[in-house]
Amino acid sequence: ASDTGGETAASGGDKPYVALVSKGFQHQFWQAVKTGAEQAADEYDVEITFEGPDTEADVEQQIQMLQTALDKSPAAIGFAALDSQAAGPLLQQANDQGVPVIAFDSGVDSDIPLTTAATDNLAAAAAAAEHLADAVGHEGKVAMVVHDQTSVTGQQRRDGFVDYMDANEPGIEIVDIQYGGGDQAKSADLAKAILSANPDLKGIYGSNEGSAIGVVQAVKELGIDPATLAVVGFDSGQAQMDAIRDGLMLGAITQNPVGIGYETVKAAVEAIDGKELPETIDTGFYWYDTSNIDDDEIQAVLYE
Amino acid sequence: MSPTSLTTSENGSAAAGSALDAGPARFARLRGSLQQLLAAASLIVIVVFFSFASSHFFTANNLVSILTAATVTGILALGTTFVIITGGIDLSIGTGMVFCGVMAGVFLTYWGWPLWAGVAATVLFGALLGLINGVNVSVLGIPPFIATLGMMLIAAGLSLVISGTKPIYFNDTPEFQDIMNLSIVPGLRFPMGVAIFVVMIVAAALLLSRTIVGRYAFSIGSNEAATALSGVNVRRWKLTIYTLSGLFVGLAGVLSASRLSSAQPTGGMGLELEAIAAVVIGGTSLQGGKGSIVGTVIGALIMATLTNGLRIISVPQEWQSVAVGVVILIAVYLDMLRRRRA
Amino acid sequence: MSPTSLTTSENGSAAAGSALDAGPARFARLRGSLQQLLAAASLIVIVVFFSFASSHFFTANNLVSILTAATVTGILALGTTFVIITGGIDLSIGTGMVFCGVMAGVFLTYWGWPLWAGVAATVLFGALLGLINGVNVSVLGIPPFIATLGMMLIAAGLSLVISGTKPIYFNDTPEFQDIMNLSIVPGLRFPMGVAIFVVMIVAAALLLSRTIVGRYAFSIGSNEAATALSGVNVRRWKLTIYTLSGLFVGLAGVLSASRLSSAQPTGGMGLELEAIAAVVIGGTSLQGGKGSIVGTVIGALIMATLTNGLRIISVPQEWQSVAVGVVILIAVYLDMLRRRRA
Amino acid sequence: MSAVAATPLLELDGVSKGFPGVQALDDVRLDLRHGEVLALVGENGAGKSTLMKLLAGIHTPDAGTFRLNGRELAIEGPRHAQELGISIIHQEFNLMPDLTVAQNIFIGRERRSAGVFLDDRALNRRARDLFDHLGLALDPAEPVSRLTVARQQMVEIAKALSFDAKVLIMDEPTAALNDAEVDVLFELIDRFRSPETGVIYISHRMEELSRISDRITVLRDGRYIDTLDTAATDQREVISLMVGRELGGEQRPAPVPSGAEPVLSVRGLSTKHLLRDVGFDVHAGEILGFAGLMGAGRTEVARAIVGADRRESGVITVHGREADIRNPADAARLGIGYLSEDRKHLGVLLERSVRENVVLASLRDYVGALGFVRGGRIEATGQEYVRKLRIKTPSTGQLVRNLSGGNQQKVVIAKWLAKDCDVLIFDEPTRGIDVGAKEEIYVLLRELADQGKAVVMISSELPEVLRLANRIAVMAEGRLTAVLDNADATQEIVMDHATRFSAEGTLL
Ligand SMILES: Nc1ncnc2c1ncn2[C@@H]1O[C@H](COP(=O)(O)OP(=O)(O)OP(=O)(O)O)[C@@H](O)[C@H]1O
Ligand SMILES: Nc1ncnc2c1ncn2[C@@H]1O[C@H](COP(=O)(O)OP(=O)(O)OP(=O)(O)O)[C@@H](O)[C@H]1O
Ligand SMILES: [Mg+2]
Ligand SMILES: [Mg+2]
Repeated sequence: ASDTGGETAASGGDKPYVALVSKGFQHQFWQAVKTGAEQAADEYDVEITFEGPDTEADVEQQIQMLQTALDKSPAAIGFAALDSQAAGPLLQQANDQGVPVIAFDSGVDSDIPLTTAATDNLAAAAAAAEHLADAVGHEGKVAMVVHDQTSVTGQQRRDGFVDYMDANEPGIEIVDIQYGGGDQAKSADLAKAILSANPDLKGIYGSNEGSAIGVVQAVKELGIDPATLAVVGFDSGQAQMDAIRDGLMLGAITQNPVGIGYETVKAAVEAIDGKELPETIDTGFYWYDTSNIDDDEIQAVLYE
Repeated sequence: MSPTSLTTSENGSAAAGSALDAGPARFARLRGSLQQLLAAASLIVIVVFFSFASSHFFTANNLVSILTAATVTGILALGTTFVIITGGIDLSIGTGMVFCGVMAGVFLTYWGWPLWAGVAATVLFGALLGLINGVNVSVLGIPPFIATLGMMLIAAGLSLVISGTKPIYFNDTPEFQDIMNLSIVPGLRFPMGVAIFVVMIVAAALLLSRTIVGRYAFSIGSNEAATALSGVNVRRWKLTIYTLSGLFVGLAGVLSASRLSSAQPTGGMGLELEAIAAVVIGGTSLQGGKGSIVGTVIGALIMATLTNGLRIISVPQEWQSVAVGVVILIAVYLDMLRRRRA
Repeated sequence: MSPTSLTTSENGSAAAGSALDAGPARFARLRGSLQQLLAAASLIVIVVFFSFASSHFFTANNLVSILTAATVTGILALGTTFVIITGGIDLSIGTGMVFCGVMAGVFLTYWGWPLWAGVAATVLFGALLGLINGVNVSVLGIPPFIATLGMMLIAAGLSLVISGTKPIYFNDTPEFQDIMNLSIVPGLRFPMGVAIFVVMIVAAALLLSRTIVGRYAFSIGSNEAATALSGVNVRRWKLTIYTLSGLFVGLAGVLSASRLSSAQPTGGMGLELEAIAAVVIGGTSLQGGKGSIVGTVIGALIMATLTNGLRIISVPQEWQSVAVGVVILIAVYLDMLRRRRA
Repeated sequence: MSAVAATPLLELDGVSKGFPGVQALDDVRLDLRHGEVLALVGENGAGKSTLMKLLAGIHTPDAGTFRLNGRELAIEGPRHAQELGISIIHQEFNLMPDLTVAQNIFIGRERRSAGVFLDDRALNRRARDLFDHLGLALDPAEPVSRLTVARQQMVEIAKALSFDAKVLIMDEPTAALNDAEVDVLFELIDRFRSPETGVIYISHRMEELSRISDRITVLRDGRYIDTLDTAATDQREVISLMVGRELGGEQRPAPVPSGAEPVLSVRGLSTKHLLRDVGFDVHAGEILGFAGLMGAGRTEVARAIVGADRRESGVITVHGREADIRNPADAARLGIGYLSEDRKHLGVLLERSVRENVVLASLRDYVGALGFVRGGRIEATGQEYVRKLRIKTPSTGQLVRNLSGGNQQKVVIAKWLAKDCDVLIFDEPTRGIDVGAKEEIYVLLRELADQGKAVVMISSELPEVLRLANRIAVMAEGRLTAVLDNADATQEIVMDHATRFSAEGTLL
């Protein structure tokens, strides 16, 4: 009872149907990816759905979503794997059904996806480290509030930062790495503990929106003079942009989530049409601070 | 196996009045079956609804997908049904399952044990976690909520510690993933895991309604002090029941790791609520003393079907949880009305 | 306000034997205070331990940080103490709080209401959620676990729907963030939110021990049928108590949104377990009929202090949850021993 | 008639047991001879149940020796007591409501077919054999939660007799039974009695003692007072030993001159399961007694009136105005209070204090300015009733769980005395209450009536109804068969009306 040859549309219409299964749904970042995907869907006249698990720890839920997506016989699938190997059997099933798979956000460790639209997180985190090192004068203690210790992005944004410091900044000591699950209140509470335990801390890095805003919140609540503590963030959101404008935050790395979503759907359409695709599509990242936050190029990749 | 034989005979309304002669007895049994059917009414309505809403829903493949999705939570729910019938609760089943998955990785990949030994050890490891819960609850007298909450946190932490916060892959025992995924019906993707789930349902139903463990679970949940006064070693049976729940946790750990071909050291939190919800939707009382395995299975299927169906008909994700919430309320409310009238 | 007056005077063991003359009465009161102190023993041990382990722990700033971290969960726990004393449970407090935060954003930012009106409406909105829970539980008779689980899912979904899955910022009412954050003690960053928490503790303690709502909460939890036959309108009082819990949820929603200067439409799941854990660690029984506000506050402080202290001494994160789990088990076990001996 | 052997069957000596604030037993002795029924009497809280709980292995004594057939032993727990041949019917039921009758009786003694599985059919068969043997009409497959209090008592009795016991202890087995059922029980006891066995029988019904017991042991305030030969003793002597003083004689009330409008009037009351067209009036100043066999529907009438159960039809009029009563709260608002026969499940809050239980129904009267409850006045009321009803408790803060059965019953009565009701419906109000206190409660009920309240009293003790009620309503099979003036009523006449419909009672 397997219906191979997935050129069928989902809900009666004649548009091709592309199912996107992402790593998350609720967070702003994923909503921005979704926006980009919808833009491309309009432009290329395809129908899409966009789903992701409640937390980035929930591999099983994501597998479930991928399974359901496959049961709907899509024309193509966009997939941001929480764990490539866990998704192996289903990717194989997609392959058997002839459904092209486009990876996005982070690579899928498999040769089934035709291409990957993603940010180079290691390089992005290294850029954050470089700016932080410059700001603290290349010496002193810094700490990190990371959103997740098990996901690939969490690890890459941690390791990219740590590796850069190890390799290039002998004067800088990373005194603590804590994980707040990307939850603002939790990240704020743990940043406060770090700051209490290390009164001479000179810099702190938050690895995603929730972590970064949590750090800013901690600085506010403890009344620390922003001039003595450099905060570097990741991603965007209004709170982070305000913090940069108010001088509470030095600056942040932003990816191009809208671009990721857009490129994924675009690649899916090209795959459906049988076009040749490049091995990776680098969607890029940017450093932004007070000097360039209002530039058109930056504004285009930020979300509120 | 007829539907009634899966329910517990403790279900008063179905069995009452049937004692004296054969005629009413047969009638009562018939009424009992009807009751069970009605208990499943919400599930049937949901299935019918989605079948009309999307042509992708009522297909063999998708129905198997629903069963597959229900397997892990369902097995957790089976074990925890026993605990809840005693009047207890087990919050550690979610992260405990994750912990068991990690231990499967340790046994099979780190230590290179043969497949059967690793699987058996994992299931026993689950039982060990259950035993510790049992000791905390019945020997030390810690309230079940706290005892198992503590275990929930400890299991979550140790999973990360032992795995080094990285997934463990079963590279040395690729057959491991067959436990859940192997297709056992030619031509249909009917995975072995679902078959295991079915076997466990039957086993749990027999245990609950036909063995002493089940009898004492009801008795303890009904009136613990009186049970003890009747000379039943309540402490020992509670230990047994938490350990039994742990066995199911261990098995769920094997199946979920097998499904993902990897031991994921994170997650599992929230799964306990899902499993307990399945149990309670199925009519088992958190006060203890009342419950059935069929109920739990229906509860687990309602949850899995709802989730699947809403995705199949592409309800926007933010509306999905609203819909699940509303349907659960309605289903349980209708079930209550049915019971009250019965 | 003396510590005893925060507890319920019905607390048999504390008050026993004090009835007849002044001498023993004073002695009993002394014993009562001592009891309370012992209840806090685990908390004190934890504080002393961390004070020795790190010089950064016992500082005014860090203690305020602990209180700040305890505020939102603590307020949720206060409200839910009433519900748990009736023998119920409220799983919707976490996502309900998030929903209330979003509604604060709707009132203040989308609809441009003045600050006071928006805040009042948010708190009332929380009460409305509680009222709906109350109707489901006491009028429709849905078991509390299911009724509030349904609300948990509905609130989580509607927060996303209403906010369009985007945070809402309080750009028109920048004073909104003062509700939680404004420093009210010169020289020390003692935020207003913590002061509000303290006020709510006192209010909840008075409500529980000195008003008819509290009395009936205990009676209902102790024996609902007997209470109803005594002519108490159990249905109405359960409605009241769920609504009351909702008020606390609304207030927590205001404070958490105020703290973050934004309404975050996500999260909240898991918070209910944290709050319920605080209540149960504080000695309130999930069976109903027993509990105290001091206990809940101690429970919330134990949780917040542990989390903070473990971070201060830089315990690796994966070990933190193990440590929290173990300490909770020990603390509750010791508390049980103390009670049994008393 | 009692076969006196050289060594007693059971011998207790120097037994003491204390609880926080209470010395429940102080140097108590007792001996049970082979083949005899030894009655154990004493006021509420005298320590009877505590002594029996020591024998059943539920509590451990602080001091004292136990000898069974001359051999000294220590009882380690309930199971051990059973193995020693000591079987007990507890004063407070110890049944599992969610299990069936048969499952309750054989809990812990299940047999397994093929080694693993339970065989409920065989279990039911065993239970039916037992019931046939004992002459009880119980359905083995019925869940205990659906049994009335009296039938639950039957289950307890059957369970105790199902053990191969040497010593059978019965702690107020007749408290929930009416006369016909008591006869059955006594027959069972007679059949149990043999040269190898003995029975300890606890009761507050003095008239039973001469019928069933050989000797009577009296306890007072936890101390041993005396042991008397039943044949050589009269009731008054026993009572004065128990109470430590003489009680006033009995009188029977005259009908209250009615003519005034009834306070409560019930017409055409029917329920789905049982009641058919029940109607009666109660006037101010009157006590209306309700008599009938087990299951006649007296409790159901009361529950239907106060809205605890659904009515199929019926009009209830209070003070001449038709009342819409949907739940007990409505009834309470109209001034109707109902004291349930099921003390443990529907009466007391076991885990709350005495004073809290006493003011539960009237709590609104204790709300002061600002909405705060006035703890001082609650304490005062608590103390008032502890004094008035002589509730034995170290303080009003004591948890009700820790009171003796009779004292718990007094707390429930106090709850309704503390609330100012126009109509009071008391269902088995003196269940488990000692003779002295009973007399005091009768006086209180009479006082209430004299204050102009209308009192309905349901009782399975016919003498009590005759002693107290101005008029007596008799029920059978859900119907009201007679309303008699006290002067016209005798035991025989009442029983005649009570068995109007049934060919044979419900029991035999
Ligand atoms: N667990 C307990 N804790 C504290 N006090 C207790 C406990 N059990 C019994 N008591 C007290 O011991 C005394 C004797 O109680 P017991 O139940 O033996 O009386 P009883 O003679 O059976 O009375 P009744 O006729 O009312 O049943 C009472 O004052 C009672 O309050
Ligand atoms: N909801 C019900 N379903 C089935 N049977 C019921 C129900 N309610 C009452 N009965 C039966 O109706 C009869 C009424 O009992 P009720 O308690 O009113 O009698 P009573 O005269 O007070 O006698 P007693 O209290 O001595 O048993 C009982 O046999 C009971 O089992
Ligand atoms: Mg007694
Ligand atoms: Mg009755």
